Amino acid sequence: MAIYSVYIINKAGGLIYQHDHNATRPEVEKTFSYPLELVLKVFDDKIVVAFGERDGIKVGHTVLSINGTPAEGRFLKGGRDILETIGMEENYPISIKFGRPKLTTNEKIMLASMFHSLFAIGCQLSPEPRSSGIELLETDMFKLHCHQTMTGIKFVVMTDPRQMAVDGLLKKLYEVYADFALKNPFYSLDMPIRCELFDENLKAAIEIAERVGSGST
Amino acid sequence: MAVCVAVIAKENYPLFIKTTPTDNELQFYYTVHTSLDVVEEKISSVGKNVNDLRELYLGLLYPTEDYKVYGYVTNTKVKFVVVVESSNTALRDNEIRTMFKKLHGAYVDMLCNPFYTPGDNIVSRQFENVVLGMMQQD
Amino acid sequence: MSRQTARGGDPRKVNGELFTLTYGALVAQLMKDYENDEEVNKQLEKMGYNIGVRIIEDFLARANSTRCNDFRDVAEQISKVAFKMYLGVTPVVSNWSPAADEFSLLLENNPLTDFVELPEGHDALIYSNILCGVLKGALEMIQMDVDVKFVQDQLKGDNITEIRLKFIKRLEDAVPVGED
Amino acid sequence: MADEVLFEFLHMELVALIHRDAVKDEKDGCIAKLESIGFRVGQSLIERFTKDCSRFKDELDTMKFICKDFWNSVYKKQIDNLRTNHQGVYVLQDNKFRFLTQMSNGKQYMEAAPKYLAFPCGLIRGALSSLGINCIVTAEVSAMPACKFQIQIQRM
Repeated sequence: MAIYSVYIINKAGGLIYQHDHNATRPEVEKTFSYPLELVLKVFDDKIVVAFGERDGIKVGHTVLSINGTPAEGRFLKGGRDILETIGMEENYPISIKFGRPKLTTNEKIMLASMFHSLFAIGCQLSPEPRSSGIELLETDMFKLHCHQTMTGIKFVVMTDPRQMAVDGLLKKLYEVYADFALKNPFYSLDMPIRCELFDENLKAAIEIAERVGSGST
Repeated sequence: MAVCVAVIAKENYPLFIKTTPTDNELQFYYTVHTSLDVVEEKISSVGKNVNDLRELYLGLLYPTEDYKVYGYVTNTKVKFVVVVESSNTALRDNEIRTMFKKLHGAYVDMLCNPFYTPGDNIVSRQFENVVLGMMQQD
Repeated sequence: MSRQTARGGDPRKVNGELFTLTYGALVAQLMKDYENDEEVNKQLEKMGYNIGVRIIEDFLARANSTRCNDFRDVAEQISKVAFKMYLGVTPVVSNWSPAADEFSLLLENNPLTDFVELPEGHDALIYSNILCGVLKGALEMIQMDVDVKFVQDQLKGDNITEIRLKFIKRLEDAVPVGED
Repeated sequence: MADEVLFEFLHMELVALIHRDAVKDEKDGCIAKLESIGFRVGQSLIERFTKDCSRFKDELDTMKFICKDFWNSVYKKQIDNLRTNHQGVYVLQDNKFRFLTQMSNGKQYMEAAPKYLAFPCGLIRGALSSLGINCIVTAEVSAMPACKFQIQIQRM
C-alpha cells in the first residue's frame, strides 16, 4: 500500500512542488557472460532494454551502471560508450545494473504542464459545462488522484491502485498549503515552494494517509 | 453623585479633570492634588503585610467638612479620584466601586483609541460621556 | 495565585483585540508617514489585497464551502461564513441592485473600529479600507472582478457601516479550466 | 483558530509595508519602527488584561503575569522557561514562538527572523512600561521556532 508521489500545479500549469514519497525503485544488478541475451537500444538518449526479460530485468529498464561506473545518458562516467563496451567480448563477464530511471526535474515540469492541458481537455470533453475536470486517472499500476481548488491550484497524488482515503489526503494537502506555504512570509504566490516546514508537514500528512488508507484490502 | 472626577497619570500630573459647574473649581483641583499623597502612601504599603491592599479600589482617602474623596489606582499606576458631597449619605460603598469600575473600563477603551498617545490629556468624547453620566444623577 | 484563573480574557476576544489594536497602530503609523489620506487609503487597500489573495485559500481549505455560482452565493458565503469566521460578526446582506450584481454588507458594529475616535480633519480617510482590499483580492482569486467601497461609516457619524460590492466581470482568462 | 489567521496575515503585511517603504540601508530603522508600533499596542493590551487583576506585589509578580497570563493570551501558550539573575535581567524562553511557527523548523529563514520579532518585542516592552517597568527587550533565535527574549530592566 503506497503513495508514490505528490505534484502541486499552479493555475498557469507550472509545477510548484513535487515530492516522491517511497522512491524505492527496483534496481537489479546482474553479472552476464558473453553474448548478452538482452537486446539494448538507444531511446531518449538513454540505453534501454528493447527485448528480453530475465531475473527481474524488464523491457524499458535503463542501464544505470556497468561494473559500478554510473551511466550518464549513452555513455559511462568517464566517456566510454555503453553499447560499445557491452559489445566487446573481452569485457566479459560484465556486471550491469538495470532499473527505472527517476524522472528528471525538467521531465516532471513538462509532465505537469501536459497534465494541466489534459485536465483542460477533460473539461472540454464534458457533456455538461462546469465539470470538475479530471479527478482520477487509473492504470493497472497506479491511480492518479487530482483535486483542483476554486483558485486553480491542482493537487495531484499518485498512489497504489488499492490506496484508500486519498480524498482526505488531498484536502489535508490543501490545508498544509494554506498553513505552511501561504502563511510563510517568504513564499510568493505561484512560485515553487521551497519551505522546509512545508516539506515536513506534507510528508507527515502522506505518512498518516498511508497508514490510514491502507485499510484491509 | 460625584461632584468632581479626575484621572491622574502615573507621573502624577492630571490627564483629565471634570467638576460640576461651581465657582470654586480651583478648590477641587487642590483637593484632588492633596489626595495624591494619600494615594501614594496607600500604594506604597502594598506587599508589606500579607492582608495588604491588593485591591485596586483604595476606598475613602480622606473626608473634608463638606466632601468625601475616594481613590482607585490601576495596575498601570493611573489614579482615579472621585469627590462626593459628604451630605450625600445615600451613596453606599459598592456604588462607588461600580463607579470606579465603569471609569476604569472607559479609560481602557479610551486608551485603545490608536489616535490617543498615552500621557496626553484625555479629550475623548466617549470617555467624557461616561464621566458626565456619573455626575448627573444627584 | 490569588487571582482568578482565566486571566487576560477568553482567547477569541483577545485575538480580535490584538488584531484591532495592531490595525489601529498601523493606520496611525501610516497617517504619520503619508500626509494625505488618499495615499493612506491606497496603502490600506494594497495591504488588504495582499492579505485577500492568501486568506481565500485558508478560507477554502478550512470551510469546505461550495462553488459560488452567482453573486447571491458570494454574498451568502462572505457574510454568513467568512466574516463570522474571521471577524466574529455577521453583516446583513441587503440593498440588492435589480440586476442582482450589486449588494451591500451592513455592519452594526465594525470590529476594526471598536474604540476608534477619528481626529479632526481626516474626513477623506477610509479607516477600514483594508477590508475592501481583502474582499477584492479574495474574490479575484476565484475569478471575480469586483468593486468594493464604503458608502456609510459609523466612524463618520453614519448610523451604520455599509460596504458596497459591485460585480464587474468574470476574469475569463484567469479561469482555471474546469471551473468556467 | 480562524480568527488568529487574520492577525498573522496583518502582521506579515505590516512587516512587508515597513520594509517596502524603507530605503535600502534603513534596515535598523524598520526594526525600530515595528518595535514602536508593538510598543503602542502593548500599552493598550496590558490595560485591558490587568483591568480585573488585583495589584501586583512586586516586579517578579509582574514578570510572572507577563510570562503566564499575557503570554498565554497573546501567544497562545505559556513561556517554557523564565530565568533571572535578580539584578534586573530576565530571560524568557519560548520553544514554539507563535510568530515563527509557520516559518521554519530549523535554520531556514533564520537571518530574517529579527524582522518578525521586532513587533513582539515592542509588545512586551509596551506592556511592561505601562506596568511601571522600563526595560529593553531583545530577542534571540538559535533554531526556529524557539526564541529567547531578554528583558533588561532600566533602573531609574
